Amino acid sequence: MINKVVAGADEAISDIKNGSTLMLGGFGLCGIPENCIAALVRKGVKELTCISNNAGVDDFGIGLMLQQHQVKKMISSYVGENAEFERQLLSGELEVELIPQGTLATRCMAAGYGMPAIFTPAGVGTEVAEGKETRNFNGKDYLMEYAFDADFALVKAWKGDTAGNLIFRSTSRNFNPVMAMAGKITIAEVEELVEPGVLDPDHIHTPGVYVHRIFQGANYEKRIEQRTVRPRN
Amino acid sequence: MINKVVAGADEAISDIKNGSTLMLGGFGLCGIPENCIAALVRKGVKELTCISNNAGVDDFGIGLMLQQHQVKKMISSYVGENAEFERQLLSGELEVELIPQGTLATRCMAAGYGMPAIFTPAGVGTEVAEGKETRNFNGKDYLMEYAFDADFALVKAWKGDTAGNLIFRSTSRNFNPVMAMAGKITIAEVEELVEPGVLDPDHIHTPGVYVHRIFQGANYEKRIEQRTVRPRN
Amino acid sequence: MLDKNGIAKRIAKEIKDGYYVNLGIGIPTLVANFIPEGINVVLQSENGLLGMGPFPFEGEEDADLINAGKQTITTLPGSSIFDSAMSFGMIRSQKIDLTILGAMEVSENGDIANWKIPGKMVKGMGGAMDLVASAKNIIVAMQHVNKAGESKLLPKCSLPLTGVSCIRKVVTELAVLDILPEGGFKLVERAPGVSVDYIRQATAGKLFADDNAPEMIID
Amino acid sequence: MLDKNGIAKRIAKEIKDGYYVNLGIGIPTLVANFIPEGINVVLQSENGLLGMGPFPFEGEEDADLINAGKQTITTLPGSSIFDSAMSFGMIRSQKIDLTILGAMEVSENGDIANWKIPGKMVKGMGGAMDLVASAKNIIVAMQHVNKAGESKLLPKCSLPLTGVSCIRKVVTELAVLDILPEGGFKLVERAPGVSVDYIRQATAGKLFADDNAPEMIID
Repeated sequence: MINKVVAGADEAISDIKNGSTLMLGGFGLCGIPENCIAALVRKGVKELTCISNNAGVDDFGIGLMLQQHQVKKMISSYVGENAEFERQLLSGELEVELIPQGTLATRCMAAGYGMPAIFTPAGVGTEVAEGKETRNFNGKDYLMEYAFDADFALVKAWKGDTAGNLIFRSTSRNFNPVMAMAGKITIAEVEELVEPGVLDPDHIHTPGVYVHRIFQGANYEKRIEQRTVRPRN
Repeated sequence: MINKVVAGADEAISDIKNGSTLMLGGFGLCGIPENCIAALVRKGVKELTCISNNAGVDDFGIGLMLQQHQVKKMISSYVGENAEFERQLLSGELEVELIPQGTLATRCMAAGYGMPAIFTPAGVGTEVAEGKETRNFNGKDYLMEYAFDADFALVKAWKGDTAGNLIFRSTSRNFNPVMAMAGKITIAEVEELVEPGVLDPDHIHTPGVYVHRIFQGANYEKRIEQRTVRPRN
Repeated sequence: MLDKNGIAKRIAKEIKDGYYVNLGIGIPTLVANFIPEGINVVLQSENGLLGMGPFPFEGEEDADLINAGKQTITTLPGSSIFDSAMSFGMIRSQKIDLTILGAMEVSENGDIANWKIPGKMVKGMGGAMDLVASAKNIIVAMQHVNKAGESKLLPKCSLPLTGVSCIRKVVTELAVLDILPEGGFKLVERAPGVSVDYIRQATAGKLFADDNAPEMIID
Repeated sequence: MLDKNGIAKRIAKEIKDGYYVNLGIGIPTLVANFIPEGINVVLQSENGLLGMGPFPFEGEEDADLINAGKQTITTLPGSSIFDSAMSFGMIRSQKIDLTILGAMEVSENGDIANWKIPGKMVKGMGGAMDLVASAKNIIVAMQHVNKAGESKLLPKCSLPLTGVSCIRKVVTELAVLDILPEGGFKLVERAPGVSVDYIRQATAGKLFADDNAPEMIID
């Protein structure tokens, strides 16, 4: 097997430059690449374009990068819950492109599957359709949407092996596998890094061929955005 | 959970009619829906269009349906190893549409993902491209290929639960998950049928929403086409 | 006049045995509490889960297990997990039988606006545009009038659209209304104690209302 | 002049540490036997496996574990299994570093024909059209001349094409040849004991051959 292991987050992201386009996995704060984000904040790269379903909260996730004014543009489906984000957006400091969540996921998949464009009905007849090609198939209109072109994908998995194979846990899977397939360089941080052969080949969600660098992350905070519980009887 | 269990193969395929379009999972003889094929032979439905990567061998797999002259048209990527197939093809009894294997898989996926068409470079400049729309993206030509439209998908899984969730074993996965997503009615036969909760949600390859009927198959022969071995030392 | 729970209760009656259902944020989430006993329904959460269970017991929250509203939840026996591309794949290929979501405005031809108010901070459409463009059966849960007393059931939406000609049923605090294929709201049921005239005055879009429209039966 | 194993051996020298490689049926399959020690290579089988291992020991064959040639095989520590759509997805998105496959004809502009002979029973293209249309680095393993003694390295393919302008290197029993971007075969190495003149006569397409082209070193 081919060994994809790097020492840690700082090494993994060392060639991310000002102006790079990044994909960041996660839904809300669930399954986000915490260690990579911390390393990006340490490195201080700026002018980043971030493709991520959400933009974190003020003091966690991509919000940490926003605080340091590292993000030039966000491509997301939902960006609430973030006062600093709103301030930068209203001041014109930050550019935001809002796209439907399924379109976001499918444009990632398209990149990973070598498909230059896909068709989706999402957004037909709305301002999302402006400037896009609309095409009718079997009586229904679809928008043509292009595959993303990202320099780096930063994903977070539960377990991974040194060959880059990844397994995600529960709904922290979300955008991570499709972004892992889509990055020109894919960096995976995992809670537990194991030797090849430990993971069952049938259980692997992301084959190692898609992963260029892998490391075991540390100090996962895994913050919960909406703690909802029910009483015991 | 919603219970998808039917008594067996005969009940599962009872509404497949003369002239239906079927998808059949499997690669070669690996991962084919043996019980459903046997039931189709018993039922004697004819004029079938079969979308399947291969056409079985003379006395197994889809070959059994060919012997009974049940197949009007095969849509496949490779149809070797079948003398009766060749006879029917040359006599004009059987129609064959050969398409690239990746195109076959992706047209299934497109149906399952609600995408009416996809773009692939496979076949550009060849006779496969005849009559198809060619489109250039970023300097490279692609063919537009349409999602399949199949009345039924017949797939074989290793384990399944009564809610229709499926897990495949090793390379018998192949076309099964993408066809399971693509059928208007999807019928799954499994080696082991279990209660909901037995399968780990993270291990499920095909979520039950895609599966309309499930049953535990019997007497799996799992024939090997090319038995290749190495000596012990 | 119904409260939010009343609207959710009435919508729950539209859910049939064997349905896969996607519930939006707000009133639609409450619908889960009123699904009739003995009916087998699977809830999809578009962040990648089929078979959404109730909130966890206190102390059993799992940060890796949330719904599309980012709430901690649980799985059920028979649940499955998948990635976001497959999740919207099954939405687009109409494997989800019923979608229930909120709206700011609905028009008499079935257009919906629920994601953007010009001049206000826009948070995004999330998965709403995908859901309304693909679902075969969509019910909108909404207030009939806004806080200023203006109808939200209009001849034409004034806000930026989420989807076009996609809504077929609306349940409000006042009424259940079908949207007719040829256009127009058809009064199906009145909320308890609400008159047809009251509904007529609260509906700006074209309304087809029989004076004998029945009162809804909720419990 | 090389035998099949010789061709496979020579091709194996093109494989670099860290490569993901797809091997076609026939001579390409033999390449796996000659991958240099100490080089980490992962073999992809397009039916859905990364990390193809050797044939199983007798009695350990698993009907559920085959390669694209339908042969029983094994996995290795670090293998992964996936469906056919993902398999061709990774091929199309050029995650496979090197594809080695056979051919009936190759033209001087890099066209390849390897799936159909008009008038004969056509078995199908399998995954070949996907592979040649997508791979960034393709080596063809083939005989230089057919049984009738006619060159298979042509100005233009006579058989139906598998792919257009996609082949960059050909290894035959006689030679290693690059296909130049501007068209034409460039002789890179001669097989042991084979003269440049012999190669010239066996090559119908445009050949650029230095009389001092080196002999290949295989072992």
